Order: sequence, then C-alpha cells, then structure tokens
Amino acid sequence: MKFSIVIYAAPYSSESAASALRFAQSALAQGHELYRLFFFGDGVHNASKLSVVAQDESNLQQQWHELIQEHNLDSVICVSSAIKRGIVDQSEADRYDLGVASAYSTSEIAGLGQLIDAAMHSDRLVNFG
Amino acid sequence: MKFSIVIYAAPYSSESAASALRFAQSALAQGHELYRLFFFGDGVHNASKLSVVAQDESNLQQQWHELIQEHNLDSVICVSSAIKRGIVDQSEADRYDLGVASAYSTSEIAGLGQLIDAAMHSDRLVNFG
Amino acid sequence: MSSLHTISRSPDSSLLDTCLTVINDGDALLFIEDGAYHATSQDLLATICSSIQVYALREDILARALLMKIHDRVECVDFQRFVELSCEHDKVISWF
Amino acid sequence: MSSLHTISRSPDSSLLDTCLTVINDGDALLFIEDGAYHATSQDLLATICSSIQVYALREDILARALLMKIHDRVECVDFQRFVELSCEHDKVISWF
Amino acid sequence: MSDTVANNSSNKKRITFISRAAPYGRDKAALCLDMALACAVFEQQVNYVFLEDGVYQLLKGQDATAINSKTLGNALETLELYGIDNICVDQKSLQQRGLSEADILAGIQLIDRESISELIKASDTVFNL
Amino acid sequence: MSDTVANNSSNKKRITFISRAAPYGRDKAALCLDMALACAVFEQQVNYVFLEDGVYQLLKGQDATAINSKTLGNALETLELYGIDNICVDQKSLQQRGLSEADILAGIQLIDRESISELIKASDTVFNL
Repeated sequence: MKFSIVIYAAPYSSESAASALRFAQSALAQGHELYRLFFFGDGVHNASKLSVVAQDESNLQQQWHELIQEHNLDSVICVSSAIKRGIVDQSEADRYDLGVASAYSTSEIAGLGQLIDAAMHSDRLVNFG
Repeated sequence: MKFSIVIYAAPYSSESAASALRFAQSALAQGHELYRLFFFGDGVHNASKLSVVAQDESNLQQQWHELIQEHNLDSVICVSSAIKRGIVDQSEADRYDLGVASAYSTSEIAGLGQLIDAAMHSDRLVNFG
Repeated sequence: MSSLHTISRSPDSSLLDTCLTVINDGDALLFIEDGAYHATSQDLLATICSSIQVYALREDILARALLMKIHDRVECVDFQRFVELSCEHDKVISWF
Repeated sequence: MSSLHTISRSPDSSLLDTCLTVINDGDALLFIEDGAYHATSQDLLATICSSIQVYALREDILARALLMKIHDRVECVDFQRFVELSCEHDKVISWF
Repeated sequence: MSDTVANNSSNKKRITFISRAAPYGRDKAALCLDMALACAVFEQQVNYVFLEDGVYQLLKGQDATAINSKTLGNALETLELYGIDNICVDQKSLQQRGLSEADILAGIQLIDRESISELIKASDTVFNL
Repeated sequence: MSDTVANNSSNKKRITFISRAAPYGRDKAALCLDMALACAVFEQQVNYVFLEDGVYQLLKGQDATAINSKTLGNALETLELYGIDNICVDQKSLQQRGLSEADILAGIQLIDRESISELIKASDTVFNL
C-alpha cells in the first residue's frame, strides 16, 4: 500500500514524532511504499540538522534523515511553518543572509499543496501530533 | 521588584511565548528588574536567530532578541533542552562541526542551576508554558 | 502567603477544577490565553469563594469576542495590571 | 468505509469520549502514547459496542507498566500490527 | 451538492477536516484552516466540521489584533470564498459551551454527532486536529 | 523535617514542584524532575508533589526502553538520593485512576488536597507542570 505520514509534533517534547518514525520504519519494513513525509507546524523541528544528542539518547532528527536517505523518500517541510521557526534550507539561508541552512537537505521545503497531493495519491494518510 | 521568567513553550504553536514576552515588556516598562529569562524545553526555540517571518506577522524570536539587547538582560537557554533541538551557540557549533550558531548570542547556553539560582534570587518567578 | 493562579487552557482541560481544589482564601485567579473561556462559565464562577478575586486578561478576552459574555465576578485587566497582581501576591502559580 | 481511530492522550483529555460519539460500527480503536492509560479504564471499555475492536500499542503499555492492568477487551499489538490495522481499515483517524 | 454523487466516480477524494481547537491559544485551528484552503486548488470534495472547542472559532466579533495575531473568525468567509461549501458545526458542542446560533457566524449548518459520524464514514481522508 | 522551621530564618527558599503530567507522552514529567534535581545542589527546602496524571509516574515496573526513552519510575529513588525527602502523592488522583498504594513505589507519603493547599501556601516558589 501507499502511505503518507504527517508529523505535527516537535521532537523530544512529545512522544508523537518518535511514534511517527517507528510507524514509518515499520511500514517500509513490511514492503509498503511511503509516498511522502510531511512535516507541519512544530513538526518542522524534526528536520533540523543542528541537533546534538548525548550518547545515551537517540537523535530523532538524524534518524529521520537516515531513513529518508536510505529509502530515498519524498520528504517535505511545510514552508510557512518552517521559515518562521528557523528551519531553512540553503537557498533560503542565502536569500535572507542567514549564513547556513538549518534543515537537512534530504527534505524539501515546499507548500501545503504537497500535503493535499499526498492525501489524493496515498491509500492511507496517517497523522501524528 | 525582581522578576524572573521561565518560558517552556515554542513560538507560534502556542500563545504562551508571546504572553511571556508581553509580560516581560510590561514589567520592564513599570520599572521592575528582570533578573533572568530562562528558556526551557521547547521554549529554547524562541532563541533561534534563523527565523524569517512574513511582513504582516511578528517575529517573536527577534523581539526577544531586541528586548534582551535593549535592556541588557540576563537570558539563559537550558543546554540540555537546546542542543538536542538544534539550538546551539558558536562554541557548540564549532565543537560539533555544525558550521554556524543557530542561537542569538544575546542569550547564554547554560545549565538548570541558572534556573534555581533565579528562583532563589528573584522576588517573583513567573512561568509561561 | 497568597498566590496568583494563572489558568491558560480552556474548560476542556481540568486545570481550573484542580486549581480550585488547592486554592487558598485570599488567592486570586487570572484567566489568560485559552483560559479566557473560563470567564464565561456562569455556573462554575458562581461557586468560587468570595475571598478569591477573579480576573481575565483583556487582550485575550477581546481577541476571542468574550467581552459581552463574561461573568459579573470577572474583572478584565491588561498586562500592566497582570504585573501588578504578581507583585500584590507573594507568588505566581501557572497552570498550563 | 471503516476507520482505525488512534487515541494518544490520557483519559484526562476528552479525546476518547468525543471519539466514541462519532465512531461507526466496525471501526477500531488503538490506544497509543499516553492514550495507553485508557486501556485500564474498566468502566468505560465495558460500554464500547462489541463490533468495535480495541487495541493498545504494546510498547506504550510496557513503558508505562500497564500490562497487568489492561481490560479484557484490549488486545496488545506492536508497530507491525499497527501498520496492518491501518491497511485493514479504509482510513486512519488520529485523535491528538 | 447534487454533483457530489456524479463526481464520486471521478478522481475526486472526499476530504473531511474536523477542527476541534479553540483559536489563538494553540495553532491547531490555524493549521487546520490552512490545510483546507490548500485543498481548494485541487477541487476535491471537502467537508469542514467545527467540533468541541473548535466552535469558539465561529464566535462573532473576534479581533486578534489585540494579541498580534490573525483573526480566525473570518475563517468561514474564507472557506466559502475558496469554494468549500459544506461547512458545519456540532450542535452539542455549542450547547455544552452555552452558545446558541445567535452567537456564531451566519450560514453554518448545525449538525448532530450522528451526521458527523456519517460524514466520517463517507470520507477518504480525515484531518482531525 | 525538624530543622525546617529553624532554617526558615536563613536564606533557604521553600520550593515546591507539582508534577501533574503522565510520563513519556509529553516531556513535562522529565522537565519537572530535572528541575528538582538541579535544586538539590543548592540545598533548598524542596517539596515534590505528584498530582493528577503525575501519579502515573509512580507505577511499579515501568520500562521505557520499549520506547527508547529513560524510565521515569525510578524518579523517586533519584529524588531521595539527591536529598529531597518531602515527596508526596495526592490520594484523590490515585483513587480517580483506580490505583492503590500497592500499585505505586514504596515510601511516598499520601496526602490530601488540603495538605497540598497548605504546602502551596507555605512555599516561596511553585513549579507546576
């Protein structure tokens, strides 16, 4: 089946982002297709590449990044949620003179149309927030 | 009176960070002292200097930065909350090879001891979350 | 020592109910953010002990169009008064 | 079309109550995260229509030490089964 | 709504938004609205339901400039402008909050829980926040 | 507790933590614990109260490795280790959740709302989350 997953929750302050990650891993492990990940609202903080985590804790942002990279997933960060929260890619960092991107380049920053497109073209859309 | 303010909430996903900012502005306007601002949990996202906001919206992170600068406030970002969320200062950015700081340099990244110290030395400690 | 209690979630939460079970005579209540909706709870507010002053943050009341609906016991205050109330009481307890 | 409803907050929220007022016969409930505490609500679970299957995510049950307390109607499932349940129903509705 | 049935055979998806949050205190109400507006471009079959605290979004006379925010009370007009015409509000949620039809914006269909239940059943995707 | 009164004349502050959140689902329980532990270094007079869903933190047999998290059930022992000995749990919150003393970790004082009310009254600062 074709899944899409929407993540509304920031990492660490709630369990939801971790649940979403495990759901995604499990769906892929069972051979399902992940049509798209969509990070929305505080969920965009999952795409930060500036995270540093103690040895005994898990780095959620890095795990998302590795999952996206390994499975070549389509991953979208909602632009209107992201830029006001300081989650920017290189082109935005350049445009607004911020110095460097804070978002992993494995995710694309784009509009809400990508979420609706996912709702239209996935068999199941699962929300975590 | 000597106030300290603790901010647990991320900007934009709830009204609490904005309430805290207005409380701080109002206390200063009335001639009170702000002993310390302490950003904790998701509240550390208020210290991001990478935020970009549309013209008709207010940039909360920048407003915190300007308030801190204007009044030369003691502002602390909790280190254990911050680094796993990708809020890092220049020395951490260097240490972990992240390229650039994401936190405004007007706030200091430090431990929870600074919060307890604030509780001990302020007449009023006000929490927003 | 008296406390100013701020309530920042709507009546859908149990914040106010719990607060009222531990509040002391002479304490005060201040509804902020989505807590503003409590200011319209006619039944509940009538039961609160008269030694407890009840306030709501004007900005939050106005934003939510609640001004015409608030209970007689609720006084609207601005941020300046919020700060003053914090001084008049010995501490501020935030319910969120 | 049937739905899988996930509930992710504790009974202190009104999520399950509201969900139960709009749930359809043949739908299923899955308690995840702090929703796991619902799995121990003896009274409430007994009232849920028998056409509705009730599940709880094992990981969340174990973390919270609820395994010995869960109601007979609740079946513990892992993430693999969560994904399967998402396929067996026509859509997933998340309550958070 | 007479073309609804005819269109079901086409590629249109039935997408239902259940908006359960009060405005301003959290960003859920705004996120839910943004998603629905994004939907309009794709000409899907959209239902928008105000449930629980979500009914507070419909109160007449809101003015969020007081808290430097965007007024959500105009949500309905925006939705209609974007061609989303199946907008309804849960009668029981209004009652429980001591609100009547006179308190809320005009032109919204009052429905009961059973009807919401049917809307959900007939939907391909449900956003619920 | 016999030195409590004597110490009140000194610089010690009476700081009360009210922990009202279930463990794991949100980070509030962990944040509250971290604050209290930071307090220990300063040798303040600390009360720790488990209220509402916070009582779930005390259930015996928790194992958060299942969700890649740190087990909070050992909270009590940690608190005691750090010299915080006035730890209590609200009787009514236990009752409302169908829990008895046998379900929770040993050595915690059961108190009623009136006692919590008195603790609050006698505190200089209250953290409540």
